Amino acid sequence: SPAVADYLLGLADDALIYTQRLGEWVSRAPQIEEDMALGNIALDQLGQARALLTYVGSVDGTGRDEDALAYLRDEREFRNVHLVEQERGDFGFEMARLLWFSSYQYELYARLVDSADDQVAAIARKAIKEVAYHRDHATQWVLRLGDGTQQSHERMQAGLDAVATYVAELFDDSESARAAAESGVGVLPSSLADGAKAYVRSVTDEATLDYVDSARATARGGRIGVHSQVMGYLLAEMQHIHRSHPDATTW
Amino acid sequence: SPAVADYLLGLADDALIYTQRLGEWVSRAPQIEEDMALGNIALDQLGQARALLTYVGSVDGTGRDEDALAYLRDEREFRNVHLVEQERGDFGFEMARLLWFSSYQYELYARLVDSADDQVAAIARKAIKEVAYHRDHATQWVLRLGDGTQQSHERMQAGLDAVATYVAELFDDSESARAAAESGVGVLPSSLADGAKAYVRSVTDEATLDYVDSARATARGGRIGVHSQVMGYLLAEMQHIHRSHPDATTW
Amino acid sequence: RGDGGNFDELIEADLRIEPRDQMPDDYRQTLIRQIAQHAHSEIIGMQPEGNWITRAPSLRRKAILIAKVQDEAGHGLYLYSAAETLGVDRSELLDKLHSGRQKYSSIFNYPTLTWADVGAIGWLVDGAAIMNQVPLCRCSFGPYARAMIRVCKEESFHQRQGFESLYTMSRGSQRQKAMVQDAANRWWWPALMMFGPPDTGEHAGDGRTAQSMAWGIKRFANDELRQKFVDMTVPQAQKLGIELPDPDLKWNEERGHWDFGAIDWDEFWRVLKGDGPCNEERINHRVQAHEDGAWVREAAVAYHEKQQERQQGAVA
Amino acid sequence: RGDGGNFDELIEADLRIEPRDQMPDDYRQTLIRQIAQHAHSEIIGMQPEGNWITRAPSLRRKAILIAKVQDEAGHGLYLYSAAETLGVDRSELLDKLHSGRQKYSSIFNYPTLTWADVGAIGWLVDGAAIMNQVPLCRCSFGPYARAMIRVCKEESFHQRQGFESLYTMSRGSQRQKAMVQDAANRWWWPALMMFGPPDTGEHAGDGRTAQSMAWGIKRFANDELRQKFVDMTVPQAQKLGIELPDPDLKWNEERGHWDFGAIDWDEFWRVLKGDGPCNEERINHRVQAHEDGAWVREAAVAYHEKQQERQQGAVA
Repeated sequence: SPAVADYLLGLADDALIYTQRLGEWVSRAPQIEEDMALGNIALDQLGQARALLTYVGSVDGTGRDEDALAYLRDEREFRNVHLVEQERGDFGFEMARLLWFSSYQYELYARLVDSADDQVAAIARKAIKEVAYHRDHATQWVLRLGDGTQQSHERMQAGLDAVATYVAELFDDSESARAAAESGVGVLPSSLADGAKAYVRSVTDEATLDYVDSARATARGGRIGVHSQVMGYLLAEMQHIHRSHPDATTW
Repeated sequence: SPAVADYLLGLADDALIYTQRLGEWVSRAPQIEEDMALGNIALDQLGQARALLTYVGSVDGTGRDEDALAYLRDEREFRNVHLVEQERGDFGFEMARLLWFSSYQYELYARLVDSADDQVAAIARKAIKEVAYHRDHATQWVLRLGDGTQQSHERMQAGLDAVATYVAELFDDSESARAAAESGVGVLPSSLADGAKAYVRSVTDEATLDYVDSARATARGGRIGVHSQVMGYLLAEMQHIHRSHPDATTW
Repeated sequence: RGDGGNFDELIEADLRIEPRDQMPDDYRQTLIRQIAQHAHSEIIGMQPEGNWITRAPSLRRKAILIAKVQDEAGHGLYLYSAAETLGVDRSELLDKLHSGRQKYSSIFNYPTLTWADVGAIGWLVDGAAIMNQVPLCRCSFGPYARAMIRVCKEESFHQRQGFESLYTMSRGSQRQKAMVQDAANRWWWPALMMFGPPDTGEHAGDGRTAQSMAWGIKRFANDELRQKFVDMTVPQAQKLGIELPDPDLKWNEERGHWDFGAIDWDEFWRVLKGDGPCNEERINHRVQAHEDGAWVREAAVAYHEKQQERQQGAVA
Repeated sequence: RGDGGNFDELIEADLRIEPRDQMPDDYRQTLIRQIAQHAHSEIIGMQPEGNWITRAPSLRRKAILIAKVQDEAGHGLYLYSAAETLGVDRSELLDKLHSGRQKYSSIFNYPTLTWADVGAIGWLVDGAAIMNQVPLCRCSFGPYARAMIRVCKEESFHQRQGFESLYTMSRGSQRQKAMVQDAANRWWWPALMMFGPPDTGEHAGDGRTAQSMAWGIKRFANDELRQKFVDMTVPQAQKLGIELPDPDLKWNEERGHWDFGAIDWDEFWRVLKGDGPCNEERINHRVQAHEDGAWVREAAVAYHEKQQERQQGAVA
């Protein structure tokens, strides 16, 4: 159904857009090992995005391939949450984002392995292993930064605080999500909140950091294509070369 | 001739690309008067760019209009100098860039009013008045910042130092420029150097700043489409919406 | 102060209060708050449209847009100057904006998601602003009234430009048309909220309206202006060939007005209290610019003082 | 040190020197410099290609590119580790890179102007690098030789991917083909310079070559490797249907090699000395990343120490 395709597009776009932000870290990380690790996470996310996009294109009736979906949609047609589109901040911000996002994705894929849709279940089986690593990676860094130096403690806390605005949207039940859950293909995002929040809290507790999952302003609208200001610039960068060659059939 | 068109395209692209960087200042200037002033300078530069692009499209035999030239060329086809494409820095950097660029443009248009090409002469007659104002505006700020506080003195000097890398390219005689000068349409950039440098030096002297017009590395290649890394991102942003609507015939 | 005319007599005669006139402190404070909020709105209002300067899809539209945003900066300046005649200064007002003690119009807490939003802001937001502001040209406080005359003239130019931009797109490609419709869908209700809460009923505001009316600051009730705006705008939407996102919108022959549906006042209050899509972004952007520029402003002051000392030295 | 084999005997027998073996200080210093420069080149080399990660024109190419740049980081790590066996540490070497006391390959001071440059780097730059590096797999210093075996395997994979990317474009649209030609025009000469100055004549280098050869660090002369590279690459260019930017390029039946034109060694020395198109950009980018990350590295150390104290506390 269109709603289910829209739901899956949300998962795909989360991964695709996060790949963009992670890709910006490559050659800019605090140490070379981390250039590799963030590159690796970006690759995993890109792999998930490609699998999901390809599947969406086959079920939404448009027959679009992964590149048509990634490069030829406009901002209003993207379905990702605001968290993943936010500009690259410092490493503390990135680890806060990764901790929340991977904790969310971990709960998500842990449930989607039982999806009524075999393709979705297969994608989830592969993704769950990757995401477990992402979550572990974020956890290790949040512990080190939270319980490292005074400065790192403060910056890690600032990262968690900055990310808090975007947490609620991860667990918001869009209309499409409800339809997808009803059909057994997807799961209700709200049902993932307890698990993800408990995990994040366990990490922030051990890291001597304050747990925070809400803020004065709450991001909303990503799942219906209402994005924050930075999204247009991200897409301009991502799509420019592809769109500049409308006559190119292959790369 | 193609060389003359290429020369004029260089002038047009300088103005167009600088408009992009100036446009980024709007709502980000140190005071509201300056939001207005930088917006005003951006508008003047855009006006020059449009007049020149339109003329280039009519003489280069392609019949492209200003938008085709601005939005549908690739990075390698842009002919602007590196100075104007550099990322927005602090206000000191911007005033250093504006001082050099307007001093160059002032000498340029002062000569082009006598161009053998009536259209070019007409564009220059309008532009020279605008550019005189830009140069004066930069001058006032360089004086205030150079002879203001200790901090502003240092930051203004840092701006002049940072810009020095890009100065030589302004006065470099490209093949196209030589052809344009020979035909009487254009002028040799190298012949503008003495005037522009003397002006800048008079300002830095009064502002108690060190005059500097060269650096360890010298920017080169803009006039043959070899740009610095930031240029691709600038164009992605500038062209994205236009390129996203290949079927739109008017805006 | 106090060497001017008598406040009550001037108000009674519908004459202008000028800065030299004595005036009740409440009147002064009400005006400062209102003019400052208005000025802040112009300044913050540069952001949603400024967001598109570098991406405008044609050079002609880029030029129009830069000029428009520049005008907004100009409006901010007139209005801060008008406020300064009441004995405050701009930096004080900006501090209050930055720290959240003074507000700006909530409309600017909505994002500009597509290029058509630039046109929609001109058409709907400037349209609503003019509707609010034209009566202010007759405001009892002279400097404000005079500033508004100039502002309204430029705003109405912007409004026509916005409409013209949408009109051009509405005759363009399918995707351009869809952009126009989408922009109207998103800006219509926030534009209606620009007239403020209803004058009566459970969502009504703080009741300052009556006093402002008595003082000749406000001339029409919120709901009255809102209705005028709807009546003006519906035919324009028809001309654009779009549908406004309100199933209850229909012509009421009896009233001689367009009926329209219920406004989501919960959203209004939520955004006003800080939880809108862009509240933090707007203030952070503004504060960042202000802080980044502090050294420049300080240098300008220091330079000015040095120059004065030098002149005095030369004279002495 | 010194409890291992005899250096001259090992070299004589073309056996590997291992870190525990005694070795002349010059040998050690030469290796440290060479391995460090090689490691730095991998790290700086992430930038010109990394520049295209966010803009890759297809998702498949984006994935290939991220993986490739990641491999470069990995190569940097193996090489720093190899250098560390000689008694220096990575942070010391990075400091020397950042302050300009150690170099990286000048090839990375050229900009990547179009997407085709990513392919051209794979084809030409990695191609030249492999030509230089394959002999290093037999280098007399064991850790370096072993690192190079792994590096070369991956580089040759990258080289094929680069060629394949260009080959795909060369069969694509006119503009794609033109991009390939343009990239080849710009990367051909800098790639030839990667083999270093000529072994003889006015442009010859500092004469360290003979010593490096005697020590089994270097196996072939620069000009010899350069010729091998040209001979290998010309047929590949033909397969791509492009023309290499050298009018003097022609097959010499007698020599059994391709003749090629004069290299602009002035440009080579200019770029090497800092006045290349991107020298400052590359170092600034690298230093920025390093400085931005200082607090993170410090935190990791502090955390590690705390953990150790806690463990000791628990044991005690």
